[in-house]
Amino acid sequence: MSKSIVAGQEAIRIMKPDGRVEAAARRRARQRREQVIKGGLFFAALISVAATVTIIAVLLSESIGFFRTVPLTDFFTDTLWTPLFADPHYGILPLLAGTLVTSGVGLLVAIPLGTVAAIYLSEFSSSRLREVMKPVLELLGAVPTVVYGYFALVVVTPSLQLLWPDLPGFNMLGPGIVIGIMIMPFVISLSEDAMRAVPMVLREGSYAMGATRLQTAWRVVVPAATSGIVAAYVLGISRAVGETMVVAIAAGQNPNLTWNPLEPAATITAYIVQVALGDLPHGSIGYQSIFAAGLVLAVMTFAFNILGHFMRKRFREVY
Amino acid sequence: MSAQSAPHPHASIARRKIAEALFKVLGLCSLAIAVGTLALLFGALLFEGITRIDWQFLMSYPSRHAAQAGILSAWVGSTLIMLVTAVVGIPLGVAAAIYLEEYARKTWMTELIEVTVTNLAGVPSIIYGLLALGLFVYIMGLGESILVAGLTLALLTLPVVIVTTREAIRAIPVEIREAAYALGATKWQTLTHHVLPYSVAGILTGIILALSRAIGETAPLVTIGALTFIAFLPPAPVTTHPPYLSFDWLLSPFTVMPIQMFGWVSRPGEDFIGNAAAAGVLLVGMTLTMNGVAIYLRYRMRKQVSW
Amino acid sequence: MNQLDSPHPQDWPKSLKAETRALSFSYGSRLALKKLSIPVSEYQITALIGPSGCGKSTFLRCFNRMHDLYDGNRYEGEILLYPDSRNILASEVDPIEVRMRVAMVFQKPNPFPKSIYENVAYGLRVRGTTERQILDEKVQQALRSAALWDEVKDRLTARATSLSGGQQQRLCIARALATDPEMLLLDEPTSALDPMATASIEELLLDLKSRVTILMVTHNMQQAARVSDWTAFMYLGELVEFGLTKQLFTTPSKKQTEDYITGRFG
Amino acid sequence: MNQLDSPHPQDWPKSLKAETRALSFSYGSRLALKKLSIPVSEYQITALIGPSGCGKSTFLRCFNRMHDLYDGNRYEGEILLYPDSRNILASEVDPIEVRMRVAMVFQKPNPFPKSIYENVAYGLRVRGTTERQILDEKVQQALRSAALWDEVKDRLTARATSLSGGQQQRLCIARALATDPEMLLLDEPTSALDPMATASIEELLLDLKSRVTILMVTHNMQQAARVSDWTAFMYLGELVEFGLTKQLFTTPSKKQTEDYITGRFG
Amino acid sequence: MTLRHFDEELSELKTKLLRMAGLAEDQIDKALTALVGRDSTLARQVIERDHQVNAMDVEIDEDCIRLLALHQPAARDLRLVTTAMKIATELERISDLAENVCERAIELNEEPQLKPYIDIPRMGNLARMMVKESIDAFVKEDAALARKVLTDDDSVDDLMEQLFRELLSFMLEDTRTITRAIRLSFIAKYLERMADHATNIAELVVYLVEGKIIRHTTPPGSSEHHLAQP
Amino acid sequence: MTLRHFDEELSELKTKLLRMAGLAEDQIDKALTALVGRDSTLARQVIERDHQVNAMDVEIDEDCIRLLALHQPAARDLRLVTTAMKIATELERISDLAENVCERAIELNEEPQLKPYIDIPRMGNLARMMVKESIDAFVKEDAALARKVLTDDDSVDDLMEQLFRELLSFMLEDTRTITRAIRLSFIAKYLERMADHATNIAELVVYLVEGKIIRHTTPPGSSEHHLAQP
Ligand SMILES: Nc1ncnc2c1ncn2[C@@H]1O[C@H](COP(=O)(O)OP(=O)(O)OP(=O)(O)O)[C@@H](O)[C@H]1O
Ligand SMILES: Nc1ncnc2c1ncn2[C@@H]1O[C@H](COP(=O)(O)OP(=O)(O)OP(=O)(O)O)[C@@H](O)[C@H]1O
Ligand SMILES: [Mg+2]
Ligand SMILES: [Mg+2]
Ligand SMILES: O=P([O-])([O-])[O-]
Repeated sequence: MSKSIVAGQEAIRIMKPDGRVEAAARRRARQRREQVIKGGLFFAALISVAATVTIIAVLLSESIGFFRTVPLTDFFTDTLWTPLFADPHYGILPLLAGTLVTSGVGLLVAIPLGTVAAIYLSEFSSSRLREVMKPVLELLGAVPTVVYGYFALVVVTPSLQLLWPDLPGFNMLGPGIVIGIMIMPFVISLSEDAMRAVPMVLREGSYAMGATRLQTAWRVVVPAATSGIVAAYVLGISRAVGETMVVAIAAGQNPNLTWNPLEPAATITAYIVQVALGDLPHGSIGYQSIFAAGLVLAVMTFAFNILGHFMRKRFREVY
Repeated sequence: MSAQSAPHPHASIARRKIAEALFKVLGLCSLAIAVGTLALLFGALLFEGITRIDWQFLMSYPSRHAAQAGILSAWVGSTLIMLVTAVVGIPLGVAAAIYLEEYARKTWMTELIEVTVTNLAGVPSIIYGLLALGLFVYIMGLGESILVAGLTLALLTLPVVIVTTREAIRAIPVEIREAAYALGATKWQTLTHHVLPYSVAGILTGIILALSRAIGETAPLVTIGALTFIAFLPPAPVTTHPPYLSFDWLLSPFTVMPIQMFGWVSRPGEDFIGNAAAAGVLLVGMTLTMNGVAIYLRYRMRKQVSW
Repeated sequence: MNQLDSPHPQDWPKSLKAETRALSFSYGSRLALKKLSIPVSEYQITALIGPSGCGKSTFLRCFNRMHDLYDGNRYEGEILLYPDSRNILASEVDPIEVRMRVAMVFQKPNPFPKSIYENVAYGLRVRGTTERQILDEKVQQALRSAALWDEVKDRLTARATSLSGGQQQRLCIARALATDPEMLLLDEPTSALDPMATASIEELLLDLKSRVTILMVTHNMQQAARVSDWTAFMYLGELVEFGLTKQLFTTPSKKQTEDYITGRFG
Repeated sequence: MNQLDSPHPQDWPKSLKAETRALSFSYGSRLALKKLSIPVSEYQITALIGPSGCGKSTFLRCFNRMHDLYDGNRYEGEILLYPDSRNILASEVDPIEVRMRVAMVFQKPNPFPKSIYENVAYGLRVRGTTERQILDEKVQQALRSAALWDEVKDRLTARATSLSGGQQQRLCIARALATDPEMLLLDEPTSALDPMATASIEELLLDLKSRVTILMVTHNMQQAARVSDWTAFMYLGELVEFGLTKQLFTTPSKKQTEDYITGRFG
Repeated sequence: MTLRHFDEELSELKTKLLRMAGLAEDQIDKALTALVGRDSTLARQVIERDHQVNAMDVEIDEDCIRLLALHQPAARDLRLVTTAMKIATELERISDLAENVCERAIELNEEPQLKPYIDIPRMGNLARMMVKESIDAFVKEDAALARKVLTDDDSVDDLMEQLFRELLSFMLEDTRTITRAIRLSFIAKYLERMADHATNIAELVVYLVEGKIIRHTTPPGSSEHHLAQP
Repeated sequence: MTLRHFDEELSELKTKLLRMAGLAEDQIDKALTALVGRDSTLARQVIERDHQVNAMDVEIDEDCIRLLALHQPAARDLRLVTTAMKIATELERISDLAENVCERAIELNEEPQLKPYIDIPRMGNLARMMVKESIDAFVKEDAALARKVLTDDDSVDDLMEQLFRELLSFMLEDTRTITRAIRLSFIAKYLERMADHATNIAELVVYLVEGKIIRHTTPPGSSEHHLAQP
């Protein structure tokens, strides 16, 4: 121990042999306090597990009643979804088709455009343009979905009608495209993150070999960022599948088993909104049907989310 | 240079450059589509809605007559719900993030929490609506109230707060933590003296982004049974009698701006499109302002911090 | 005391500040240190050298129980801290207590993004000191010890991150010194610095050793040669040779050591 | 040729591979290199030393116009590449063409996250070579030159990132060699490596110089001393002294150089 | 891994020393031949050749400094380089002494031979052997061989004393022999010094191998007790 | 920034060399006094004290090796250390020679004095001066002073030749003086060697300061042409 004992040093020397008893008491108090804090924080962290469990529980418990009435085979094979009609049919296929078609259109827009834009931003654009574009894209992603619904209905579909004059006012193409544009910032942002995470030294390594920017982007950056980019796609799909307001507003609300995006159809989400807007009594089959539809939706998105989670994790571990 | 592998370096360079130029055009087009959409969307909203925005529009209840309809109850509802969301969601989210980053040991429990958080971040908002409908409205019997809406949105924003807070905390290098521990600091001291202060800007950014997402949410609130037509305000939170505070407003029915807009959009006929657009302008204005603040904060933070 | 079979058995430190006895350490199931018995001579500089991954940092971080911060780590054996001969690895010893006696400086300068003053004062604040006068005095004293006072005395409230790399590292040393630690651990303290900053840190360490016992890890053999009094050469988690630096670098007793310091390893 | 006022004027390289003439360089408005005239001797190793920030890397990166990748950088003066005496900084010269002649190895090993084979073949593929046989041959030849063939020949399809740090750096050297560059630039090629890997890279460079002209930056004076034939000492973007390494390290002609190499700088 | 290039430089250094030692031995050999054979031409050649040894001394010295400056050797490598530097100095001195022998030989050749040279060539050959063995010990890094050289030194000292006594008796008998006898005694002294330098080399080899400085611990070969009271 | 601690070690090394040189000078001085004053006790003291110089040689050698191993000096620092190592060897040799002078002095003291010593102390003092000046030049890193020492060496050589001639005449006159004259000529030779070693030191200083090896470029002081034909 240093030789010079200056006044005031005692305050900081809880280790001195004579201070050891007191230190022990203080230590116990400190350790207790730390434990309490830890417990509180753990409780907060558990909320997310609780929420997930509750979602599953609520969806399951409410749909159990539904599946008592509706056999699973009907649910998955019947081609009509008319739970509120006098002659109810409970085939999820039309809703599923609507969901898949709108998301499919969305992905056809978002993935190519998003990927190209992400590569451009990450590898080609000047840093100035990138600095401007990133927040703009973020704003694009922040616009409330109901506004996009309005946009699909009021702007996109009328514009499309200029191309296909007999396109109905409600159709899946318009909302699909809008969904695509909506999730594009998301795809761009995640893929661009993945590409940015590829270290600069790799790029310089490629340039130093005489490669052009495109060769560098295509042969080095994109392969290195693959799992991150694919994770972006997967999470994008999950978004598209769960998108509600755009389709509820602009795709029409008639369950319609069709793969033609030019026709109107309802998606799972749109159906839930439609029913919720009405006034169905708690416990009725109609009420239960939205939980059954929700269960299908939840299963699909859970799967995509978890897949995306692990892919992202993998790419993060590489760098 | 070896002649055998690249006989005509100049030709090869020229060919590669053409491919590159084509790709650049493609990239710029993609970006133009994104930006163009945003511009078009603003344009359309403004074109339709700007004439409807005035004091009267802000201070009126909904009405069957498009020209008299306003969004008073909607923005009041939105504000109160945001209050509940913030009060409930932020502390929980930040606390959960702190736990995950600072305390959690690598156990299956932690892994489970991690997976559920990222999953919740991607769960469609309408599923939250179903959750709230089943749990809050029916099982807990809280009705279609501001409280339920607030709680629902709090749950919905929880993953966003957690993820962004974690990212902000994670940006603090482990060296800083070890430095504090090495000086004899406890975990809580390390947290309150260093980790949280240094990451506060990032956390704040996350919170603002979460609230801006919440303010635009429609589907879950529709699902729990929000009405589009509310021609009254919830009871005031401040009263003239002791104890001067009232929480009755928590259980009051409500509407919010996006629902109001949805209501107007879905009405057949052209009359209400203007109202919808006007509500849209306000809504977009609000979310964009919040996002702008968040973007600015993040920009400031990036400039400042150099580990 | 466990005397290694050194050719110079008389060259074992006379006065010890600390000593490990059959210290083993595992990261989970990975045994990183194998029964190391190494003395740390009081008021001298002991350097740990050895190839990358041989466990130098691991060994160093046992001395302030840094490993306790992470899961699944396990110590075996003892680290005795003198004069009280306390085994700081004993389960009843609180790691925080150990860290208050044994300070550490890291590979990369890691000042807190606070003012210079607050950085140095931090250790004292953590210990509950609040009186401004004591703080002022201690901060100044520590900055002087770290040969930094003259450079920063006019801007104590400036951000510590505004200092140059070498200054930051000296600030970290000042921060560690402010609480009068009994021992200073340094883990490759200059590996992030340029040669000039490195030289100034080395000078500082040589000045400091009259006041505090120093145990340092270095990747750079020349550094160990230049500054340390004692050197321990480790390989694969084991101690190959321990001895006076000047002997180890001129006449090592083990072939392995010879090969390592002449660059013919492996 | 601009002869510095060296005490050994006869010691100017006889046969040049390249030469800078009054080379200046600015990052935006920041002048980083000031009228440097430095020769690069053919089939020898020229080392650049100097304190951090003196512009070593900046200088090196002019030789393959790496600076063109970023905005706002400006070259002045000339870099002549022999035997054709082409000024590679001329505006009509395409940087890609320069990079095809002058290869570079970086501070941190940066293999592409591809197979070992594909890493080495990359430069050839970029140039449009697709015939498997040529690729195979070139890859093997480059790996042999980089003294890596024996270690990796049984796992050419393994990921390059699965190699150790030293192996990765040798892979990067192999990658650079595969296209038969006329000159090899190395920017602190061993600063991320441990002493053993460093030694093997240094040996490799000494072997390579019979085949390719090498220009390297090193932070580590001892490394410059060990491996280079010529050394240029830079300070604040200017050339202080250029000469035979053995002379510069035993009898430098400038006080500044002397101070720097004996660690008394500043 | 080995430091191949550095090792090559070290072995080159050894080779140079070996060459230098060979040269020095040859100088001794030739000097003795010139002396015994009364061959002034050869003697002048030896004197002429001394500059070669000098040049090698400088060269080895510069090599060592360069190795120290550029490779910063430690432990055994360091001992090797510093030892080499010192051995070169010793060899240079040995060659100088051979030169001195030749100078005296030339002077002697201008007068009739004093006596048949018996002990002098024996001393000379012993000294040459010692040089050879000490350098062998160096190249093989063989401490045992080096230690043997140390004992040989005593024989040289004995021979010298015997010679001194003999020369003294010549001088006392016939004053005309004095100049020649003195020259011969100087030659004896030179040879004894050569042996001493060889001893120094041997001591350096022991240091190189074992890291122990043993010089001055053995009774110094240069502490001369010759010319014991007649 | 300076490398304070390393510089301190270097200056400590210089101080040690200075102390060693002082000791060596003192040995020369005392040896001369013992010789001139016919003081065998003092002579024995000098012989006794040689081990101190030896010890310092070993110590300085070890210090230099340690500095080379631990600090890996370059450029001037390196020259300083290697030069110091060599100078220590030279000083040790000088002290050995002083010891040899004393041995002869003791032997001489057992007989009557041959002649008053005039040239011998002059040579001795000159040699001592050269040692002193060369070491001064080293400490001050003064090449000019060192070069002056190189010229002094010639005077010593001249003195020696003069002395040899004188001694030869003594011997030719009276055979009873032969033993003593030979002893004295050896002493002269020892002193001449001391001067040579001082010259070596001076040459090392020039190398230290200018980085140029100048030895063997000046006419070698050891190439003796004394005993010119009588
Ligand atoms: N957190 C950890 N978990 C598991 N193993 C670890 C951990 N940290 C280090 N190791 C392993 O323990 C061994 C010793 O590591 P350590 O960091 O002590 O080496 P080191 O000698 O300090 O090396 P370096 O010179 O590279 O710093 C290594 O094999 C390393 O891979
Ligand atoms: N991209 C850049 N923009 C602006 N200035 C830069 C940039 N890169 C380097 N500099 C500046 O140019 C100068 C020279 O930098 P350079 O990286 O060439 O130094 P260096 O000698 O390689 O140093 P080090 O040894 O630290 O690598 C420095 O002052 C640095 O701050
Ligand atoms: Mg650099
Ligand atoms: Mg002696
Ligand atoms: O060089 P010396 O023979 O006098 O030691």
